[in-house]
Amino acid sequence: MAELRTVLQCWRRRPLFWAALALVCALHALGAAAPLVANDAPLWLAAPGGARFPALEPLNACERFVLLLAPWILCTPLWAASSWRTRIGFGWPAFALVLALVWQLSAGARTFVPAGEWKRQLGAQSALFAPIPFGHSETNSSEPWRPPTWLAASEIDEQGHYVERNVMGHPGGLELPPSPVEVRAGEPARNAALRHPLGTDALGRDLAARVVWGARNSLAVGLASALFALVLGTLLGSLAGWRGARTDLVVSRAIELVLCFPVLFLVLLVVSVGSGGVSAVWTISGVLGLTGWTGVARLLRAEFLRLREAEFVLAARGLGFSEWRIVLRHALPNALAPVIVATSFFAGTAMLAESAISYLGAGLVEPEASLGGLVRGGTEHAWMVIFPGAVLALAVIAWNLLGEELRDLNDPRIPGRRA
Amino acid sequence: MAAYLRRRLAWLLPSFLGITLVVFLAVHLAPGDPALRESFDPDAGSADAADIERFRAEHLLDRPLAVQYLHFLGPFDLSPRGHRWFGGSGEHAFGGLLALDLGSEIHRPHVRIVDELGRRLAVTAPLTLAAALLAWGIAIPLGAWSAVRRGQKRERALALGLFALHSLPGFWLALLLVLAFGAAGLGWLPVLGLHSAGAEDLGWFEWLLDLLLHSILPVLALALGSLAYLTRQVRASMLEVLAQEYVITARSKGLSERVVIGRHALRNALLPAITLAALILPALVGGSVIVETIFGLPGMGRYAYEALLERDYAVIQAVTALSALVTLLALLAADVLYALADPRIRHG
Amino acid sequence: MRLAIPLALLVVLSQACGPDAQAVRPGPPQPAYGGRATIHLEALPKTLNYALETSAVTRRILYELNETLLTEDWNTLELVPNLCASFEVENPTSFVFHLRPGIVWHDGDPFDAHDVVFSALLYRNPKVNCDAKRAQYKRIVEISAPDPLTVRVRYDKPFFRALGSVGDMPILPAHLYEKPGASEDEQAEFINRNPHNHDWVGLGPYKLVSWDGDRIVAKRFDKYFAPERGGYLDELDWLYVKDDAAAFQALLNGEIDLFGRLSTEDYFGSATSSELFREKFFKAWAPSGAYGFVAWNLRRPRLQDVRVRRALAMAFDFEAFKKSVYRGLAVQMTGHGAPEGDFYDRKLAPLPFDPDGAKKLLAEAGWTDHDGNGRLDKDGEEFAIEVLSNSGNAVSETMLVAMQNDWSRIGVVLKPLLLDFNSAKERATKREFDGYLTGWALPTESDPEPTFHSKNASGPTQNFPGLADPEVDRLIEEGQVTLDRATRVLVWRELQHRLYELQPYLWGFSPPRKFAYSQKLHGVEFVRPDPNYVARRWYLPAGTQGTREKR
Amino acid sequence: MNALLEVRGLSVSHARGARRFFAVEELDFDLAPGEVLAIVGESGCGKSTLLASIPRLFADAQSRIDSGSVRLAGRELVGLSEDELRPLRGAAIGFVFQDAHAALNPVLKVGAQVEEGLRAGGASTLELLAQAGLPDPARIAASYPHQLSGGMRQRALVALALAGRPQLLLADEPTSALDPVLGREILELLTGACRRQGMGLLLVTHDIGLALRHARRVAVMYAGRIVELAPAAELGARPRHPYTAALLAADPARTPRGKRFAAIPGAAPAPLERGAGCAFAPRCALARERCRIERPALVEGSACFFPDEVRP
Repeated sequence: MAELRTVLQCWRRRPLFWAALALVCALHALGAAAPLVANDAPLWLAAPGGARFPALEPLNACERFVLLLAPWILCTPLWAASSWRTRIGFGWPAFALVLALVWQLSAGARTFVPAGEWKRQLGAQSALFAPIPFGHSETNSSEPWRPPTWLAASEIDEQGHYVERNVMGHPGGLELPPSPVEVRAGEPARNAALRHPLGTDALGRDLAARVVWGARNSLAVGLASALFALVLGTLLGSLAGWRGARTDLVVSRAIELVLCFPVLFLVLLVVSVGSGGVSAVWTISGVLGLTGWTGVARLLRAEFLRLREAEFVLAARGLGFSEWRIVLRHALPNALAPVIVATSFFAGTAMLAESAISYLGAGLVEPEASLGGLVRGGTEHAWMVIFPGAVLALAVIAWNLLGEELRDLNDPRIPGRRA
Repeated sequence: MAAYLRRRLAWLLPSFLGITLVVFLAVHLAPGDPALRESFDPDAGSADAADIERFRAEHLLDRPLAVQYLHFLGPFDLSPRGHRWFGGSGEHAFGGLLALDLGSEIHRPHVRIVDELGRRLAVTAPLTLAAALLAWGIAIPLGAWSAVRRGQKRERALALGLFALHSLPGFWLALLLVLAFGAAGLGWLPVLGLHSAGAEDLGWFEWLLDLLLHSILPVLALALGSLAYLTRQVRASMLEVLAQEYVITARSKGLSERVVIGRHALRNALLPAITLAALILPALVGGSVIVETIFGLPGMGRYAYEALLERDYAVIQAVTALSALVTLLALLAADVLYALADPRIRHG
Repeated sequence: MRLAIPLALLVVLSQACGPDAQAVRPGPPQPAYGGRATIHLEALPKTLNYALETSAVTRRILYELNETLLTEDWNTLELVPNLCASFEVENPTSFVFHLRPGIVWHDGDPFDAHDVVFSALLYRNPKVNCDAKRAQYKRIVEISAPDPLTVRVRYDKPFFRALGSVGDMPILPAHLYEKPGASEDEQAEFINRNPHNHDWVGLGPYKLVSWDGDRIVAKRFDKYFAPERGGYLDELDWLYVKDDAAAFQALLNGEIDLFGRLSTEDYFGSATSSELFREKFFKAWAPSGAYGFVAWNLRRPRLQDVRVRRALAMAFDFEAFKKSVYRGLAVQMTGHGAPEGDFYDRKLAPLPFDPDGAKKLLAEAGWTDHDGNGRLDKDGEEFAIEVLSNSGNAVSETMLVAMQNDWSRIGVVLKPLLLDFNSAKERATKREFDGYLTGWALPTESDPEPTFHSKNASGPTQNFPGLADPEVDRLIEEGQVTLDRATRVLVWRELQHRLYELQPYLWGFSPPRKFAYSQKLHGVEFVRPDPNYVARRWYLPAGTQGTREKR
Repeated sequence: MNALLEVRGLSVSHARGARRFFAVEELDFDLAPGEVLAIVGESGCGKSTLLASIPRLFADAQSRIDSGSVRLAGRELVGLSEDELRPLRGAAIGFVFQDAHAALNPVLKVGAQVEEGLRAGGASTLELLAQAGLPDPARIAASYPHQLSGGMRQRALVALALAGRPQLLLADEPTSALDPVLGREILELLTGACRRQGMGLLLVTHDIGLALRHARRVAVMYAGRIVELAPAAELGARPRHPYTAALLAADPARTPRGKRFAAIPGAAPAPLERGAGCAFAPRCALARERCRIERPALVEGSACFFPDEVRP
C-alpha cells in the first residue's frame, strides 16, 4: 500500500500534468485496442472444437503487436508515477508474453469474413461481442442517416418509419417506403438508447465505431509525424547548433526551404503517388514529419548554440571526452526538455493538419476512417460534424496540455515551479 | 550588424531559386497532366491525340525539364515565340520570373497571372491583416494580464479556455461559426462572399457596411486560431521578464504598477513577439484554403489549391514563388526587427 | 416558343411528379418587369467562350447570354429556328439557313452570316484551344455566306446530328475575334487570349455587366431581337460557391435564390422540412440526363470474360443502395443515353440481384475459393479488383464502399483507389485501372461513336473499356446515317440491348437534379433539357422587385 | 534621540510550495540619521530579506511580514497599504542592488532610468551621475547598460538610488560583484553621500572586515537572528559571540601572513530545521547543555549565555 501512497502523492503534486498524460494514454490505448472496442465479429465464440476469437483472427502480426501495447499504454501514468517502476516494469512484459502465447495457439487460418457475416451465421452459439458491436465498415442499408438513438427524433417503428414525422418523413409520398430496420444478432434492440449513441452515416455505418477507428488513424498520424519530426529535428538541429558555421548555414537554408514549401501540395503529391501498398496513414505522417521538423530543429539549434559555450561543456572537453560523448551525455539531456515539449505540441498540430487535409478530401478518404474525413461526409447533419470534431479537439487538447505542463515542469525561470 | 545583414541578403537569392527549383521538380514529377483538361464534351467527343500533343507543345510540356525550368525562370523566353538565340521567332524575347513576367494561366490563356494575383491578394491581404490586428490586439493585453495574475482562479479559467480554442480544428471552428451565426442559427451575419448581390449600386457607405458585415465571420475564424497561441506566447515571455531583477529596481523607484508593467516589463516581453509578428507576412500572401472554401472567398489559398487540382503549372509556380519570396523576406525582417528592437544587439 | 413540358412524360419516371408545391399557391400574379435573382454555380467557368470551354456551367450561363442558330423545343425536343427565320434541308448533307434581320450583338454591332461562317472556320485552325469540339465541326466540308442573311453548310457525308450540331454551334462576334490579315498562329493567339473570353459579348436576352471573382452579373439587353421572350428580371446573377453546405446556408440566408445541388438526404431530410424552409422556399427535381457507371478495363485478362462482368453486376444490391442512398428517387440504368429521352429503352429489365447466381457464373469462369480463405482465386491469384475514382464526389465514394461490402460476400475483394481529379483522369486515360467509376452528363440524344466505337478503343479517348465489338460498330454507323428519327430510335435501342448484354460498364444510377428555390420567384418551371430551368421566364410580382430584402 | 529607523520584533516568512518558514525572527535595532550600520552574515541568514522587508519589495509575492514594527522617522511602515507605501520608495527609501547588470533595464538608456526616480527640485540626472563619480555623465546617460563596465554600472545604480534624495539608503552587498579597489571606491561614495546628506545607511555584506572598516556599528546575523550588535571598534577588538569570533578568525584580510585562517566547521542550519536552543550550538566550541535547550535573547549586544568566555 505504501506504493499507492507514493503514486497518489506524486499525482496530487502536479494534478494537471498527470491528468493530461492519462488522457493522452487513454486515447492512444483506445486507438490501439480498436479491434476489441468496435468490431462486428464476436470477441469470443463457443465453438464445438473449443473457444474461438473471431475478432482477432483476421489481424496480422503488426496489428496484434499494437493490440498488445494497448494495456501497457493505458497504465503509463500509473507506471511513470510510482516507485513500482521496477516491479511494474517487469510485470507487464511477462503478462504480454503469456497473452501472446495463448493467442498464437488460438489463431486459426486467417479466413477473410465479410463485414456483418459473423452476425448472420451466429445461430444458437453463445458469443461475446465488443462494447460497440458494429464494424467500422459494416453497412446497414435499413437505417441510413439515423440521428443518435438516445434522441426522441431517432425512434423508428416496425415498418421503418420515423415516429416523429417531421424529421424524416416526406409528405409528397415520393419516397419509397423504407424497409424495416434490420437488427442483427449481438446488436442492441431497434430503439435501444445505446444502439447508435452517435448516430449513423449515409450507408448506415455506426458513427461510434467509425469515430473509434477514425481516432485510431488520426492519433497514429499525430504520434508518428511527431516522432518523425523529433528524430529529424534533433538530428539536423544538433548538427546545426554544434558543428561549425558551415553546417549551420546549410541547415538554416534547409529550414527556410521547408518553411516556404506548400505542405498541402506535398500531401496531394504523395497521397496520389504513394497510395499503393502502404496505407495513407504512414504517407501523411511522413509528409507532416518532413515539414514539421523545422520547429524542433530551430529550438535545438538555439539550445546547442547556448550550451556549446557552457562551462560544464568546456570542463568536459578539458577532461578529454570525445565530442560525441559530450553531445550525448551532457548537451542533449539538457536540450531535450524543450524539445520534448515542442514535440508534444507538434503532435497536436499534426493531427489538426491531417484533419484539415482529410476534410478537403486529399488525405485519409473513404473507406479508411479519419476524424477529419468523417466530418466531410456529413456536413449537413449536426451529429456528423459535432462528435468527430469533439473527439479530435479532445485529443489535441490532451497533447497541448501535456506540452504546456511539461514546459512549466522544466522551466527553471518560473520561480516555485520545480516539481 | 551590417555584415550580418549583407550575408543574409547574399543568401536570399540562392535560397529563393533553390525553392522554385524544388517546387518545379515536385510539380512536374507529380502524377496528373494539365493537357487532360476538364470533362470531355459529351456531345462532340474527346480531344484526340494530336490535339493533346499540340497543347503540350504549346506549353513546352514536351521539352526536357531543364529547358522548361529555364523558360519559367527567364529572363529569356525559350518558346517558339521566344528569343531568337533559342530558335524563337523573337516576338516575345524576354519572359519568366527574372523578367518579372509571370505570363498567363495554362487553362485560362486570356487571364494574366499578375492581374489574378492582384485580385486574389485584394481579398486575402486585408482579411488576414484584420485578423492579425484583432489577434495581436487581444493577445498582448490578455497575455500580460494573465502573466501578472498568474495562479488566480480567473486566470486559470482563461488559460484553459485559450487551450480549448487553440486546439479546435480550423474547419470545425468555421463550420460552428456558420451554424451559429448563419441563417440556420441566429441569422445575424451573412456567411458568403464579401458582398451581397447588387452591392455595386449601393452608396459607398452601405457598400462599406455590407463589406464589413460579410468579413466579420471570416476574420473571426482566422483570428481565433492564432489568438490563443499568441496570448500564451506573450504570457510565457512576460512571466520570464517579471522574474528579472530590473522589475524590482523599477518598483524600488516608487513607480506605479502600471508603469512598471507597461514601460519596463512589457517592452522586454514583446521582443520575442517581434519574430512572431514578422510571420504574419507569409500568411498575408498564403491565405487559408479552409476559411476561403467555407466562406466562399476568392482568396490566395483557394487560388493555389484549385491550380494544384488542375495542375496549372504556371499558376502553381507563380504562387509558390511569391509566397517563398515573402516568407524569406519575413524571416529576414524578423531577425532585423529583433536586432533593431534589442539595443544589446543593435549596439553590439 | 419555350413552353413548359407536359408533366406526363415525367410521371413515367417514378410514382409522383414535378415540383412539390407544399402550400397551394394562389393563382400566379401578373408577370412584371424588374427585380433580380441569384443562381448558384458549383464550378466557376474558365471562360464564357463556349468554343474554347466545354464545362456544363458555361453552357448554363450562355443559355441566357448567347443564342444559337437553332434551339431545342422544350416540348417536342425538335430543333426550331432561333437566330434564323427559317432553314431548308436541300439534301441529307447540305442545309441553308435564312437569318432573321435586325439582330445586334450586345455592343450594338449588327449580327450577320459572316459571324456564323467565322465561328465555324475557327475549328480548322489547329492552334485554337477548341480541341474538344474540333472533331464535331471538322465534318463540315464547306460553309459560305452568299449574302449577309443566308448561310449554306455542306457536310462530308450524311450524319444524324449534322443539323443539331450546326444549330447548336456557339456563335462568336467576328468583329471582336477576327484579326484581319493575321497569320494562322496570330489569329489563334488572338482568339485564345481575347479579353472577350472573360467579358463576353453575346446575342442573348441578358448581357454581361461584370464578372469579378465568384460573382457574374448580367442585365437585361433592351435591343434583344425577340422582346416577347426577352426575360422579365432586370438582372441575373450567378454566384460560385464551391462548398455545397455553405451554398445551402447562403440560400437560407437569402444570398442565393436558386440552388441546384440539393442532396437526396437534404431533399427528403430535416434540412428542407424545417419551418424556416417551408415558409420561404420550394424544392423540386428534374431529370438530369446524367448517370454513373463503373467502366471495366477489357484489356485486363480477368475482366475479358463476359460471365465475370455479369456476375459482378448481379452481386451488387442495386435496390438496397437505391433505397438507402437515393430514397428510391433515381433510375437504375440499363444502357447509355438520357433515360427520359425516347432513344432509351426503359423497358429493358436490369440483371437480377442474385449473389449465388453470380458465384455460379464466377465458378464457371474458373474462380472458386481453392484455399478456403474466404476469397475467390484462380491459378493461385486472388480475385481483387482496383476501382479508380476521383475523391471529390461523396455519392461515388459511398457507392464504392457499398460495392466493396456486397462483393466481399461472394469472395471478391474491391480495392478502392480515390485520387484527386487530375491524377484519376491521367490514370484513366492511360487505362491504368481494373474499374473506373465516373459518369456522363448527356443531352437528349448523343453520338455513341466516341464512347463505344472500336476505332476509339486505344489512345486518350472516351472509350475507357476499349470495347471493340463488330456488332456495336455496325449499329453505331447505321444509326449515324439514319436521318429519320423514328427508325433511329429503333437502332439506338437495339444498340442499347447489345451493350447491356456485353456489360462493358457496370451501369449505375441516374439520379434527378434536385433544386431548392426562393418562393419570391414566380414563373419557375422545370423542363427536360439542361439546365432544367428557364431563367428568362422568371419574374418578381410587382411591388416585391425593388425591395432589397434585409439580409 | 530621534532615531531615523526603529525596528522592533520584526519577523518575516517566505513560502515554499504549501509550507511557510521564517527567514528572519524578532529583529531589534535602530539607525540614527547619517549613521552607517553594517549587517554581516553568511548567505541564507536572512540579511537580504531584512533589507527587502523595510520597503516591502519582496521578489516572491507570497512572502509577508508576520509580526513586529518598522518605524521610519517615526512613521510605522508595516501597516501601510501598497498605495501609501509606494511614494516612500525612491523618495524616502533608496535601494542599491548587488548585481547592477541584472538590476538595470537592458532596453532603456541609463539616463532615462535614473530620471524616472528623480524628485522635483533635486539634482539633475547629469549632476547625480557626476556625484556618483562617473566621468563624462552625458555619454553615460545616453548609453545602454551593456555598454558600461561593471564599476560604472554600479555607480549608475548608486546615482539611481540617490535620485529621490532618500532619508534611508539600503545597500544589498553593493560591492561583492566588484574587485576590492572598485568596491572600496563605491563604499566611500556611499558613506560619503550619507554623511553629507544626513542619510542613514543599512549596508548588508558577508565580508566582516569591510563592515568593520566602513560602518560605525555592526550587527552579526545567524540563522535569521541578530546574534551580536555592537560598535565596530568594540566588536573587532572583543567579540562577545562565538560566531562573531569565528567570522573574525576566518577573515583572510585580518590573518597575519603565513598563518592559516580557520574555516568554521559544519554549515548553517536550513530555514526549516531551526530547532529550539541557540542555532549556532551545533558549531559552537563553547556549547553546553543549556545552549541546546534554551534560546539566548539579545542582551547587551550579544545573544550568547557566555559572552565573556569568547576568545578573539
